[in-house]
Amino acid sequence: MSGQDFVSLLPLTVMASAAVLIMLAVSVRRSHLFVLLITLAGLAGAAAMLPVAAQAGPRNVTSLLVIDGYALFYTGLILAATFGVALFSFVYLRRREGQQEELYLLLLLAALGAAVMASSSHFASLFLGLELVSSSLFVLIAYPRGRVNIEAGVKYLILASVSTTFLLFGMALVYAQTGTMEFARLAALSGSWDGGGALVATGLGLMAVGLGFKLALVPFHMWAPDVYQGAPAPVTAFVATVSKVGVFALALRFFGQVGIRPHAHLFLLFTIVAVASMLAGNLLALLQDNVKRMLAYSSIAHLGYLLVAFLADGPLAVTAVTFYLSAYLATMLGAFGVLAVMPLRGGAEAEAVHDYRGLFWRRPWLAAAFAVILFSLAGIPMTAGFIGKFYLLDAGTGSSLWLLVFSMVAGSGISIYYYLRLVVMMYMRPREAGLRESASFPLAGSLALSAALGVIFWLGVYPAPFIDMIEKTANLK
Amino acid sequence: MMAAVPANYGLLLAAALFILGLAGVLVRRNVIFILLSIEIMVNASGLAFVVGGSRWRQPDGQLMFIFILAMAAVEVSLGLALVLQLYHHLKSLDIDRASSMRG
Amino acid sequence: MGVTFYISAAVAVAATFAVITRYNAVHALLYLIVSLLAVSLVFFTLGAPFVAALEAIIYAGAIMVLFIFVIMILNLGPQAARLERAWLKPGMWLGPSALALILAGELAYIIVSGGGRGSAGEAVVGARQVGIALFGPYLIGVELASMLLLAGLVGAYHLGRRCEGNGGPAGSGRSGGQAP
Amino acid sequence: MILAWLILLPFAGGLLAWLAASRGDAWPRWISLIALLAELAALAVLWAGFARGGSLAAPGRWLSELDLSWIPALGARFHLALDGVGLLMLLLTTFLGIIAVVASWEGIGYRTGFFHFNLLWILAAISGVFLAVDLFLFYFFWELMLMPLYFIIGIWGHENRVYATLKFFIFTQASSLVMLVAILGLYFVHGRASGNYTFDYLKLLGTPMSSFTEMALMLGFFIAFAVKLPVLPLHSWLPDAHTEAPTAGSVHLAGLVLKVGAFGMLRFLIPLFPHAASDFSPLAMTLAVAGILYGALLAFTQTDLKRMVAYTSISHMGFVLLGVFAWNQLALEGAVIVMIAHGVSTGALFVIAGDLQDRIHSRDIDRMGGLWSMMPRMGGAALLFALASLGLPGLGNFVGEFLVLLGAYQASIPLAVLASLGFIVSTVYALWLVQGVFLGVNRRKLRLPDYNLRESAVMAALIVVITALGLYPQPVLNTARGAIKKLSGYAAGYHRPHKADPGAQPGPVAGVRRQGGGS
Repeated sequence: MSGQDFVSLLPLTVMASAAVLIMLAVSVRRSHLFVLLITLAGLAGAAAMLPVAAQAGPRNVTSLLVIDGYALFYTGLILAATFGVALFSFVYLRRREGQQEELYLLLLLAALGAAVMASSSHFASLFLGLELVSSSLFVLIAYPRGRVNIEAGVKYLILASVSTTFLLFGMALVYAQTGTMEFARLAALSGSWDGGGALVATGLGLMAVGLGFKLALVPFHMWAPDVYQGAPAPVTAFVATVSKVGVFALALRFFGQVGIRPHAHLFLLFTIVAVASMLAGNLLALLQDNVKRMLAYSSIAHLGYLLVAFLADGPLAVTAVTFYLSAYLATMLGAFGVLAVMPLRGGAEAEAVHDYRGLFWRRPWLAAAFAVILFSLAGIPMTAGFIGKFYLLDAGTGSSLWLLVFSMVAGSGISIYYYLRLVVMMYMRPREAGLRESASFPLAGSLALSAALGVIFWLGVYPAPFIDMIEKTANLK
Repeated sequence: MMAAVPANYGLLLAAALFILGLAGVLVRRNVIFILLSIEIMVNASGLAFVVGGSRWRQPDGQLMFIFILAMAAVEVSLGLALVLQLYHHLKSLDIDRASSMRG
Repeated sequence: MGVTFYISAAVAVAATFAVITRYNAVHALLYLIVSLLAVSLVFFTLGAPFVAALEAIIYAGAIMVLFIFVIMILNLGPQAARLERAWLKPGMWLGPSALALILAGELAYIIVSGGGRGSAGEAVVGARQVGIALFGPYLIGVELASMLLLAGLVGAYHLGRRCEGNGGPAGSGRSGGQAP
Repeated sequence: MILAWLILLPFAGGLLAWLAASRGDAWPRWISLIALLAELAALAVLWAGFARGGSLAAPGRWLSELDLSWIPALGARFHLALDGVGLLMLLLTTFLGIIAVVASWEGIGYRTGFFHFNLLWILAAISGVFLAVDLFLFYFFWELMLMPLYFIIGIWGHENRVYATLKFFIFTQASSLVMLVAILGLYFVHGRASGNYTFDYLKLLGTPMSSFTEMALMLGFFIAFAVKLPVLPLHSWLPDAHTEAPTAGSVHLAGLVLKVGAFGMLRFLIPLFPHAASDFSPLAMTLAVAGILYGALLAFTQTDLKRMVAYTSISHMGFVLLGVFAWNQLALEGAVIVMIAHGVSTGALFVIAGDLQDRIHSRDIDRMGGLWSMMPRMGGAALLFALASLGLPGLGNFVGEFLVLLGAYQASIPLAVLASLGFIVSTVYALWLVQGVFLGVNRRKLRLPDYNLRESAVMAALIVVITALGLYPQPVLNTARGAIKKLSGYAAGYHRPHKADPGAQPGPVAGVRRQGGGS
């Protein structure tokens, strides 16, 4: 490794150092605020290192990592989202007892894992990044250690571990057949899997299943609603955004290099998964009375939408996916941020739909923010979701994937119903005294929420500079 | 004690162990047994990597096994810690009873 | 000497089968250790002595000890085995094992028919080569593994702390109001 | 740049109104009123300028245009352009906006800031729809229009508002998503053929494509426009939404939102897909006539005042659809006049219905009766607009509907005859309305105040416009003429000779064919 390699790795190094620093700080004295500040400084520092790393140019750092514009862009997204999650966690934990500092350490490690996934060019780094995220999440999901949290943690542990073994076994089959674990060399061999094509394809299929589990695509989605409901709201935000963005960035790079189109049955598999996710996700979301479960199913559907562009050909696809993921990230983060700063209901999170009844009259700004977020999820203009959805449909029609395009249209038609139901709930006249108001609106929460709203509006009204940035930095060529 | 066997046979063994582990995960309700079955699957995947490395005479397969080992250690320690907590709350290890959420 | 491979493979499969069918957790665990040792032998025959040693020491040794530890804490004695027997009615095996058999058949077919024609275990890749690779091209992997272990450490510490009071710490209020 | 200000003014006014609400309920009202009066003044100045400069009559050129870069990666530009029809629609929009603000001066008891915010944002989005000539921008405004309207009906609406809003929103959303796919389809068809990927309307005109593609894309647009218009099988959201909306919402819905569908057909559907539209015209015109008769008949059977007016809307908008698909100079001019006249007259009827509801807290015609003696001013206004609605010569609706019938007669005689039956049915329901509400016996011994100064002023403004339109429509026709000529020019292929296909096509097509290149 040369000096330049170390420069390229700076963002990752800073994140890891911040985690270690927290451990040292905690061993001296426990202070919630101080640990939060270290976390935020670490994330901001890592973000500040992104341009430095970019100047070192796209390069392979050993065969495990490739630090190019794409990786750095996604690392930036991950850092920004983790920043928001950390702020929401502060608001959330301050109102609860127990030891809070470990959460930030694990958040940093999980974000590091997601960033490694976005930069990985080798099975080993893929696997280690993924495990870093999953292992941190086992604990984060069960963090307050209440009964529901623990149940969700155990469920996630079992299903995530099983899916990891699928991924591992698939990778092993591919490796045994091709003799390499580097994406680029696999792609180069793509044409010449003599006789063993079936084995490689099986391996790729198993890998797809493993990644599909992590993305909670139908039919590998059964963990999502329970985990979304059981995890504390800021962690749910992390599960819904950072971990999925990391996995999707990886999947886009890997399958983009190896190519899906040549493998007809893989393409078919992905198409079925996408259609099923869009339709089942939206239909099941209709039935939910719990906001977190509803958002879980809705995020399943959104990942299905993403597959539309994922399966589309051409340079448009990567831009479309990246744009949509950024929009989705800001929106979902905002949604769970609202849940995290909502007034408590008897010590528990306000997660039932009827908890939101009349919110508009009691907390107009919070309700307006949530309404904007729901509109963005539904894809109404002036929000990021609108441009994002347009982009995906653009990519889909451009590749004439009509089945996917019309499933997406049908799915988002259905989705409007349940998003709007929540908006309707919010501006109904309150029936009861309502939830206990917290004394003041927490500063950290409103900062993060306003930032998310700012991004939603910015990407919805004048996305040109952002698209420009994506096209300049995050292209895979 | 070298034995040049067809690489396929090694993979077959790995596949057999993997499937046995999968069956265990599907059938068992006790969380401890589920974790054991997952360990079987993890180990089978590691075996497949070693077979691959052996076929190509590379150290890479063994390296992956070492990483898998680290991951297994982490997973088992966290898993067992969660199991203890679950037992504390439920007084049972039945995974089906861990269902206070509507599915 | 291919015989060693076949014998260990047979032992591994048989022991693993025993693991998933036992009712007593300690018995199952012992069978799993046998299975792991058999796999360790397979590694050895495949020319991977270093990981063979790791398998025996870390997997069969250290990790399994964790299981024993927890089984002892939870005191999963004979009555737990009876409960297990009651849960595992023969009918429960039907669906999963049919699925597993189908999958196994498919995998076997693909591996046998489509798999590469190379052979394994023709050369020894020893500890020296593994070490050079580990701290050469895979250095970042080692660092990441250390981060992974850190996550495990901190996480296990957090989860493993004794629960203050009765019914757990912060979350105790939730579990009551939560369940619908 | 003036075009962007026409959109920005209500946008900014809405935001300001919301923010100012904390200072008192009067602030948002005055802010909205001033913003809209300023907008109207700007439009009037523009109109006078164009009229004096003579640019209204010249076809083939926009009156004013603005073209800014927006999202280059998508090929979307912030491209606005104004023609005569658009100018008329903007005038109507702003006028009805002012009416809505003044009419709901006292009716909105809570959250006035947010109410006016929504009110002005609807107007801004609708102005955007009338101005956009980039399909992406058009779609942007098209979708944007729904959200504030949804809030207006949902928050300040009547008893059954949740059901009505959901129905309204899902109908319009689902249909506009179909249009979105059609827009994207057109974008790619054009991009593949020319190598230039753009959403620009002018560049997309005359895109070569197979007749199947053209028909599919045209139907995608048609469904979205037809839901808004509404065309017969897609109309069922309208009575519910109208009935549950507060007065301002009903005025916006009837006066503006319905126009957007018709305007979309005029500006986009037929010029972009002339051949497919021509092939489709017999069916569209049949649907139009069915709508005219169906709406009128159902209006007659309603007992809910607002619901009744809503059904008359369906009937009137049938004339617009008929005029658009007949696509000749007379019919198009008629359609434009009907759009304006219907906006004014139906808007007025909804204001009256709202005023009645404020007074007696009911919309049930059976519970009214004999109100004339107490409220001669309201009764007089209601009579006038009922007469306008039935098509009395001398009032705006008559001019428009008559022109449409003349135009449609050139295209298809049987349909024109059937459509004129609508006149008869509408006479029945209009008189029934006046009879039921204002004449007869005041059985419930209601004692109600007549119109006060503010309400009288609203009615007076509406009456002046509808009468002027009926007696001297020439300025309006002049304004629209250049634009209509230009539109006819774009759709050069509309009246192409059909391939011989005997038997498959019913009578009306023969009419279309015979009419030839008449425009």
